[in-house]
Amino acid sequence: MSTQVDAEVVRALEAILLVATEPVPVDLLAQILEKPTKVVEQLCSSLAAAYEEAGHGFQLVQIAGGYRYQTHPEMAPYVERFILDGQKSRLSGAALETLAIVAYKQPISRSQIASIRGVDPDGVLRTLQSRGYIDQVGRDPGPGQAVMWGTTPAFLEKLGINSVNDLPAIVDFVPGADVVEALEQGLRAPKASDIEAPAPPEA
Amino acid sequence: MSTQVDAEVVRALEAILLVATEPVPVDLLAQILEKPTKVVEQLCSSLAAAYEEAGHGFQLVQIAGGYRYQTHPEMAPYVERFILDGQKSRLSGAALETLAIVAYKQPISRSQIASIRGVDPDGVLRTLQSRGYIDQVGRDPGPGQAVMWGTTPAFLEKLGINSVNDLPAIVDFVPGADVVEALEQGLRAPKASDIEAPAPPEA
Amino acid sequence: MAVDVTTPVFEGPFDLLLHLILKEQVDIYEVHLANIVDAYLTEIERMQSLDLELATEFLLIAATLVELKARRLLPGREDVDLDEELALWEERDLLLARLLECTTFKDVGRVFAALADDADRCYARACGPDERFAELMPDLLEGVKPRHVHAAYLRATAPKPEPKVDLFHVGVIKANVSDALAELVDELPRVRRITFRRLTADLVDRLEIIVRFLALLELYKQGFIELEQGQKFGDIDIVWIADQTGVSVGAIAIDDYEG
Repeated sequence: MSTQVDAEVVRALEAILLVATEPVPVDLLAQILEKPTKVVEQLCSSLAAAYEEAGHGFQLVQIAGGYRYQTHPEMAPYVERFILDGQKSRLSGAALETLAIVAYKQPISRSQIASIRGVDPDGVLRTLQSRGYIDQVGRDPGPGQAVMWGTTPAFLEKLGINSVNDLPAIVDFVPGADVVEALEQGLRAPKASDIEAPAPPEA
Repeated sequence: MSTQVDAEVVRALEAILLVATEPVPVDLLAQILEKPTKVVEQLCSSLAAAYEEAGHGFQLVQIAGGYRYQTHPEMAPYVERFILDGQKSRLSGAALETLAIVAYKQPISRSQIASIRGVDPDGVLRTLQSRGYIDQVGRDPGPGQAVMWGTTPAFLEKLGINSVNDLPAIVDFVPGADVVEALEQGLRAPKASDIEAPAPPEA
Repeated sequence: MAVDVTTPVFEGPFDLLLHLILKEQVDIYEVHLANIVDAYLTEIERMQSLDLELATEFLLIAATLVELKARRLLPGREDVDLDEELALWEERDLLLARLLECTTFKDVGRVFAALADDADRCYARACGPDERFAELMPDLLEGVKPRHVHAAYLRATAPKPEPKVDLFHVGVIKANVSDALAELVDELPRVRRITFRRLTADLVDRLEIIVRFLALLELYKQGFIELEQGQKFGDIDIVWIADQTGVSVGAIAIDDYEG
């Protein structure tokens, strides 16, 4: 195999490993790159050695049956300082809603969540997964084999419950007073006071 | 500053950016690394250039007010094969136009947007807000206290730019003389002398 | 949510005018006035009881156009009232200014689309710190109780208050093939190649996705696009193959799928 081709495969390896949220098995990499497993294994291990040699602040390591990027152990003090200083410490409203949907409807696919929330949930799912609150619990047996999500034991523990059945039951939904009012409001013709003068046109 | 020290700072930079889940502002990096912001800024930008030069499958980019690692655009086909569920959502023409108006005229009210686009913008505004690309940034101090809209960091990330100042100048988009003339022509009420026989009425 | 995808063929009066004047390369007087008025009326109907201010504006623009056109059709009128004439020109200038602003932002929208398409090809690292740092990570669920999760679920699944009057026209989903076609002939020449999944990633309503699909079949039938599907249930690739970029919707005869 030519070096030219190898270089392209290495770039693809780097890209895939960069976005992976858990160790990627060599088999899977080989399949995506359409190269023999042995070749990919070889490329991964030379890449890891090259990073170490170049003295990067990150490493490519083989762990839990796959390869992943992680920070160099010597950089731990900086990483710790960053985590303590630079991380948000509250779940956003959107994230909590998504977590709630997963908790009540698990197992549930990304697209099912999207259709309930009306927005693309990818970013939020990643955050929730990286915090260990949800995880992939299987694949939809149907066409497309979508990844199915569910909550983790850590989630139950944080909430102080034994099982998702301990969450308050969902009864038939009755809209709250605020929702009813907002709906009504939406149907009402605007009051004169709500209407602004149109902006003067600019040429 | 010695190269030795720089090398250590660069390693720390790499480690911090590797664990970050959103763009990290240079200020925050400088604070954690205990280096002047200017130095860190300089190191980040050389690091980004070095990656590009070395032909890695990832990039370091300045986006939405901070630095982040991302995959190289040329590797998109491989990455997309890996993240099966990772399709990014796209924006409709109406949404893009509205976003353009908000981006250049922020803060701007709903009715100001309506008067530029000539259509009711509520649905589009709701979509853009639920995607996180725009948000309410205040209220008009005038009568009616209309909600004012502005763009968010998520908008900058979506467009791959660092700040709204990086948007192309609006004057570059003001239609050229030919378009203005065509519009003028189209709307001109003819002088009697210009008029030949009227176009035959069409069915 | 469904709102910005059920785009009418023309997004309002400015869009229609811009289209008529610029894309069709005709002057407004050669266009059937009836078509303009019809389009306006459709718009107004669509927005019924939604926004009086805007509806009024439509009427004003329509009236100006009618007036302008009427003058063209009545050559050599000598008895022109000067004040009326001036008022009309003022109206016309205002209209011109607004058309220019509208077309400016339409162009910016296209640039935004290109920027977003480029940016979409890059995927951010979002893995976060590995388990060695788990203990340091602030607990985002600190203070969150089961009842908060319950409340969040109710919030997420509650019918969204939509300040739209669609409730009155129960069950009418405003998606039709010609609207979808209009969007596609604008969009596909620009992106050239796209997967169906990506094309419809924006859509939530199943019906809208189906309508989009029917519109694609229509374009395929007429030779504007090529469709490829590598494997069963695989992504469908859509490739724009027509030469013309400025295909007008009106030029595409479509079967009527509606009703």
